[in-house]
Amino acid sequence: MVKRIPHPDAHVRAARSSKVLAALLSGLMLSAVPALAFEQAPMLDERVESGDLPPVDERLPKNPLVVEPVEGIGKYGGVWRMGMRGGDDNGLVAKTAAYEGLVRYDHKWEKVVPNLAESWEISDDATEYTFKLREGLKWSDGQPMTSEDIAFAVEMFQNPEYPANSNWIDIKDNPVKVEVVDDLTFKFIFDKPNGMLMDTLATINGTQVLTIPKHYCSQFSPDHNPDADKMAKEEGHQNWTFLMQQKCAWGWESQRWANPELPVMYAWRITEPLTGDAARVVWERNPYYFKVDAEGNQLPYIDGLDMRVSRSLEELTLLALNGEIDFQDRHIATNANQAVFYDGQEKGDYHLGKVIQSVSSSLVLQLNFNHDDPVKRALFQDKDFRIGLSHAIDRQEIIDVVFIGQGEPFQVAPRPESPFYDEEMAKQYTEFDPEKAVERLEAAGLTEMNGDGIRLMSDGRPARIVVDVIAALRPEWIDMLELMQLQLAEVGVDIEINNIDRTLFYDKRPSNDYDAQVWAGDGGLDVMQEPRYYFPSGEESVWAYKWQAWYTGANQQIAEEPADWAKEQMALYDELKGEGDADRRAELMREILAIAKENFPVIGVSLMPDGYYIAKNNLKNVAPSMINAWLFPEPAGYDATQWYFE
Amino acid sequence: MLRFLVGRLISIVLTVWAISFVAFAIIQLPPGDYLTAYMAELSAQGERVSPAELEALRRQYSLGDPFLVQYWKWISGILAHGDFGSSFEWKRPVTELIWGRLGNSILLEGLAVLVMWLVALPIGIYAAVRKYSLGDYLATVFGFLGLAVPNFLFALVLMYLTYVWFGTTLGGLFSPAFERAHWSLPRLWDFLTYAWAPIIVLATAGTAQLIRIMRANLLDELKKPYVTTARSKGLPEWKVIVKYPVRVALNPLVSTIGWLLPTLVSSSVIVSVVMNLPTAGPLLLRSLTSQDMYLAGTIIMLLGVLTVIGTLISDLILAWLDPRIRHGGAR
Amino acid sequence: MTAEALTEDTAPPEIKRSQESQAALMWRRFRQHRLAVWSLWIVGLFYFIALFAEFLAPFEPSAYNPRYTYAAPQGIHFIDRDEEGNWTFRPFVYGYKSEIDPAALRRTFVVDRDVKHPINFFVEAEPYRLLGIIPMDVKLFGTTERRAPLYILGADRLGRDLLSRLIHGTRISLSIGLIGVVLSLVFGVIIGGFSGYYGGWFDSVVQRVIEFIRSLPTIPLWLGLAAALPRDWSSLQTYFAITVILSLVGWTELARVVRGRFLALRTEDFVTAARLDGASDWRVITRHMVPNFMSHIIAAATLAIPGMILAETALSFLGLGLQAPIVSWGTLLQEAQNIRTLASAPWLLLPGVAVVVAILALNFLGDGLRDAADPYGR
Amino acid sequence: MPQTPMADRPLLKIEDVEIAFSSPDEADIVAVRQVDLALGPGKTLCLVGESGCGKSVTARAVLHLNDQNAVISRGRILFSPPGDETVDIAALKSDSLAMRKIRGNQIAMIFQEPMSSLSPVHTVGDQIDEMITLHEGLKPREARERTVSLLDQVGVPGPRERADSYPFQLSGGLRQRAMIAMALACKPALLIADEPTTALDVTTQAQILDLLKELQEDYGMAMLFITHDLGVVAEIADEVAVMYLGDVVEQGNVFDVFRAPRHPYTQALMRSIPTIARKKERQRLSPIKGTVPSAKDRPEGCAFTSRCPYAFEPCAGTKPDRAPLGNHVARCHLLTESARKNEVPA
Repeated sequence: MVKRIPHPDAHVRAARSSKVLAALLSGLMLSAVPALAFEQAPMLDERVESGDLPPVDERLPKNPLVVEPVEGIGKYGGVWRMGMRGGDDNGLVAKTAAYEGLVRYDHKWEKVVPNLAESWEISDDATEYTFKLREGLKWSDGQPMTSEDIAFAVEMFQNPEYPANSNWIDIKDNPVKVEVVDDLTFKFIFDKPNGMLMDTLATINGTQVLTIPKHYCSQFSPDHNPDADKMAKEEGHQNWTFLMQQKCAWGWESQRWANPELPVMYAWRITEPLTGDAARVVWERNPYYFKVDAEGNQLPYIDGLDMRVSRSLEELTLLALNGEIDFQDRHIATNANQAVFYDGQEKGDYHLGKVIQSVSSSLVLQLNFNHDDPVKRALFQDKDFRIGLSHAIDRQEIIDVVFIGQGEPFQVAPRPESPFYDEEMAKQYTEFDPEKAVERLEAAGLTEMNGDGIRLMSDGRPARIVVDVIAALRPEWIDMLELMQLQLAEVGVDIEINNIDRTLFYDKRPSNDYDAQVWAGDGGLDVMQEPRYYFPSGEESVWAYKWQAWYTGANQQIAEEPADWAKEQMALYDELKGEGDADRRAELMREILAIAKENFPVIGVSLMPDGYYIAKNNLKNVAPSMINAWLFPEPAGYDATQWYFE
Repeated sequence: MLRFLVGRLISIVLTVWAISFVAFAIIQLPPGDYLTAYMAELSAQGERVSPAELEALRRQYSLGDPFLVQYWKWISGILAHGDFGSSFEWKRPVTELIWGRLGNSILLEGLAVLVMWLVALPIGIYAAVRKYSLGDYLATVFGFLGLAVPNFLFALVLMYLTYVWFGTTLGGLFSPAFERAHWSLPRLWDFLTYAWAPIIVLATAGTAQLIRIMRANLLDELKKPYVTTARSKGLPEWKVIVKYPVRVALNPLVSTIGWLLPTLVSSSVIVSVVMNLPTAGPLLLRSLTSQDMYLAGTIIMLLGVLTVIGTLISDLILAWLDPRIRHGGAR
Repeated sequence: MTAEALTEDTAPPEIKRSQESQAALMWRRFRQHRLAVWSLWIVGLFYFIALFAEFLAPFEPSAYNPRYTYAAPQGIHFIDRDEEGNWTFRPFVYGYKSEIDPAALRRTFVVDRDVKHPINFFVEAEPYRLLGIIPMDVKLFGTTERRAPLYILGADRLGRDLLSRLIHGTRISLSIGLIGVVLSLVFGVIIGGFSGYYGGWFDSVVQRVIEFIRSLPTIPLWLGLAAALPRDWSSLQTYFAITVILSLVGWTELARVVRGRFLALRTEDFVTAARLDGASDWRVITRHMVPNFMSHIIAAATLAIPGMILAETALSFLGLGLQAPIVSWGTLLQEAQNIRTLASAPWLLLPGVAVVVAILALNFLGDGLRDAADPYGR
Repeated sequence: MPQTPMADRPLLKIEDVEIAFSSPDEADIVAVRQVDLALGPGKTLCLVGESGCGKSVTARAVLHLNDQNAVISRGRILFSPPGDETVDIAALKSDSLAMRKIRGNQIAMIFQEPMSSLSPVHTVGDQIDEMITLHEGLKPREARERTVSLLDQVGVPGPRERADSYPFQLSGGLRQRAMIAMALACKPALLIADEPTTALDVTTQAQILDLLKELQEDYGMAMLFITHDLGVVAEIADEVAVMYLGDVVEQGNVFDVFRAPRHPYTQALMRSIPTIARKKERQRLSPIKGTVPSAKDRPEGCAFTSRCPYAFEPCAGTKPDRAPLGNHVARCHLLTESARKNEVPA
């Protein structure tokens, strides 16, 4: 899969190797004078004196990453309290504490900037990437972090026996090869051009290569430790893969968070792990963390994290209202709660901040283009039908009712903040116009009506669409659908809301027994990484599940040859993935979007309104506005390490 | 008495076996398996798992096996070496995960039962002795309110009100300091400062049932001649009632303890979810939704076993209380 | 050679009383339980509402109005001043003044005492079918003005009238209880009856089964079964499936009651007599035994209904069972299950009150019936 | 008012007592009306009549043991224990201290159903001990000693072991003996026996009766004996009172009453005692026609009117006064009439 470039020209800089990079770095690290005297958190002093910790200068790399604080230099101390949901909530940890890759994004989610790697070089054909690590990086247990760790991680991911996988390390058609030059230098080499690697590495997925420290994890691999299998059996596992998973697994973060021994590069390391019966997950500062502030104080400022594990959203909401949560948006910052949190600000001594959603439309109606029922298939693939539906939806009313006036009518298209924003694409067919709707529906052959005022399909059956939705995921969806149900009934289309649970929602795809499914408009900002609605790019392109199978080749037995326009898009996207030059990639993406706009495959409703986070008033250096996307972790992407308590 | 015990034991073994089977079957009912559930969750968060990885995992966990094979693996593991299998989600032996929480459940529900009895008995007695009096009505209404208010609603309202009035958030069973500590007096105290709320919620639900049974039984007994005899001895009225009819009316009540358990467990699942209590409940709920079959299966089975044991205990208490049973007399 | 001996047809008073008809006797006992009598009325009222929901509810449960999301209850006023300023009976509600608070993301409503919307009875309405059969176009009450707000009990997050939803929810929830109990009765009476009548191995097997079912914690049972329902089922199908699931657990209790009565009656002379007359088992059961404890069954059934209703709410809370757009007390409560509601729209908890009242009433009714069922016993 | 020729100071004197049962949804039922009885120390008075005639109610009233809805609406129940001043029990509250001091202590009672009258979940011993500890404040151990000797006295074999057994482990006879032992525990001045032998088989009946008589001698206590069995009456009574539907129709010295019953009802009863005679001489026992009406539709006048062969106009309307007849009295218009025109129905 390929990543987006948020801002073309920004990307050029990122891409144009070390020359530019130097400038860029200097820009970023004004105050990174080598002579800088490093300071550490008071809580470490004792351990240093007692000698069980080396002094701070030895713990930090030669050239530590200097973080420019958002507001000002902070002070040490305090515990950051938040709430998580339990085993299925490993994502929260990833977004909060685990965003430490070779490179990272800047706060605007535009530039790719150095992180563990202090510099890199890209061959012009985009097949060879050379990275230089900071000198003297150390894992949280004090062991040096070197190129070997990267190589080992890749080796593990590519090991067929070990069921961990990555969307860039071990993809079939263009896997990565690692060449270790020396402890600090290594190369990623690809057979085909991989123009988007830097972006991939800057996303949360890029951190994968730093999750399996060789010195600790190699003991569980039979290739490095002949007794690995025996060890696993003693622990009561079938074979080494289980033990490896339990100790080091990627993808199964719940496992990594469950193993406090696993060395990390994060700002905090786990002391109370996330186990099945955990009531809280506790972290404390990593004394070897490699970042400092402008005055050379080792980060993070905050001593530790305390994550309350709670299945009860009500409890978390109350905790937040009661000022017992220092920063949080995930889970609790819902549309419905906003009024409550707004009122509670004084009592809870917190304030609300802005969270920009990366999704475009708050709801995407995906009709199944590959329906087994030929009549419905024909109908759903009929553009007129979709346009008819779109005109029949009174979007403003939905916005007023469900979002209390927040947002605007919007199709599934890049958000206004995105360089790819195209007003025409975003607004086409969004005006509420029953006449036009009826026109289009009749153009689509729905001329007859039955007694209940439902239009009849070509074979005389009433046009009835069962829409699958997971209300548990976003309560608004049910509300919106209930309104759409009434609105569409007006023009003689009968939709039934089928509120189902996640598992089934996904099971229905391969078995292809669904009329339509509903999801949010991912890819509003991460247009290139997440083109699922623009063309059948992957599993999540539910509107053309068989076409995407044909494209990805993941599930050949259900694959089906796509329409020509879709095939054209696919070709363009393949070219895009290989393209090293950012501008060219942007162009290609625009072509893909143009075709999507022309064919109007899925129906959107309204622009997803901004969300909000809540932060205690004494928590400083918190960016006033953040972007929320999976690929660009929030709040970690905003350097939570330099937050501090006043 | 011995025959009685042996018979009971046999039926217990059978019941437990049946429970284990059904427990396992229940988890298999929903479509898909753990991995589909897992994938669904990840993609809901915007993460990805490739079909390839899923296949690998499915092989790793031998989820492909037919139901009976899986069941056999599980049950034989249990019988052979007390191995309840390991949780998919946590990659840990099931037993590691549940003991603590099961303990909390038992403690919590035990206390709830205690409270129930303390509340229900006096009310029940009063309601029976003063049948159809205003007091009877008030007592019963009060008792039944608890039954009538849906648990989750009660719990939530309680949480909210304590937040509004006392500025504290209920939830959990321990303060951070004692979260992982071993049991000790201070920890018990800490526990009680948190547990009172869920106990109230749980207890109110069952009290009405007890009141009803107690009232009915006592009404029966009050008509018996031996009460008149006692009265004719010159005992004060309260003593007549407490020493004789109440004492006899208790017996059938005792036999309800066993049946109380499953209802309690069920309601505690809901309460625990709302108030985030570290009991078996949420773990069970979670494992059921994530189709973590060995974990869920084990919890359901153990809860079943608990119930069966509960019934056995109440039978034993009954035998101890009621000479007619103890001495195998006419029942 | 006793005093009785010489008056062969002497009948002691007790026996004399029992010569009153069973029904009259029950009614007499029942009336003593005042709470039960009251409950009878309340339950009756509830089922009446459930029956004529469409007529009583001013709106469709799905009818929404974007301008009145989370509108507070208007209350209803009966006495009004007419032009001449003298008091007249003319029910009306006040209008709202509402403004949006963009920061807090909410509408705030103030009752606007200058605007009065009169409430008329038997107003014209969209044609509908009462009980799905009788075509009608009149509702009990409503406002004649177009789009005039009428939220006597307030509105929910989509500006839907809570009162109307509550009324329609009553139908679903109460009927779930009823149907569920009827189903349990069928299982319970048949199984319990036979095991009580024949006893022996059949009885002991049934006993084990019941013991076993009751030793299962119900929640996981429900979870499993509910999760196993084919999800593409229509809401109606799910609705019935849920009732079946609930009764799967519910029948055991009834079976126990029935069995108990059968055991008691089996040895009664009149049963033996009937048997000796060569009446078939079926006849003995249906003609001689069942009538004899109908009252008990009714009582037990009544007591089982509340359990069903609560179970439905619990299931809905867990996100299983009934789900929107079906309107039941359970789903209404589920929607109210959050801090936001408690904090700023407490009226949405009214379905909870409905549940409480219904459960109480049904319980007391059941108690009264049971007390009345066997006048000499408990 | 006629004085029974017993000791000048009767132990128990029931004067014109009326007992009514109130029920929530009917008019009160007067179960017992105008009962006058007197019982001297050490004597035995038998209340005889068909079930439902109010004899038990009357007896229980003496200890306030009737249900709460029964009220003594008229009259006095004077109890004069030896060496103690007279109390009007009717005036006492059921649960009052005074009443409780009398119960079991001065007036004890034994019941018809020895099984259900003993608590099934307490040992016989415990139930007797309680009596003793309650009234005489003995220590449990001493109390148990007394209990054992009592059980021994009432002829329970192996009393010490039996004291530890539960009622259901004893035979009917033994249970009744236990009951008696309990009743005697505090040497009561008066023992009320409510059909104590009815539930027992004939041989046991005899034993129990003998035992009671014996004990009465030893303890010198009076006995109020309720039964419907004329044989029993003949065997133990000094005095007899015949009740019919809440009225005492005839009462007095047992010999007089049995020899010359004057009230038609009593006569009917007597006729029902079969006399041993040769077959041809036997006469058929003639039952009383009709059935006992319920207390509800009892005539204002003589309760027996509806079934009386000699009934005439005053019977239904007015209540007959007591007609003194030598050593006993009866309530019958015939007799009061006969007082004037002296011809009495044989």
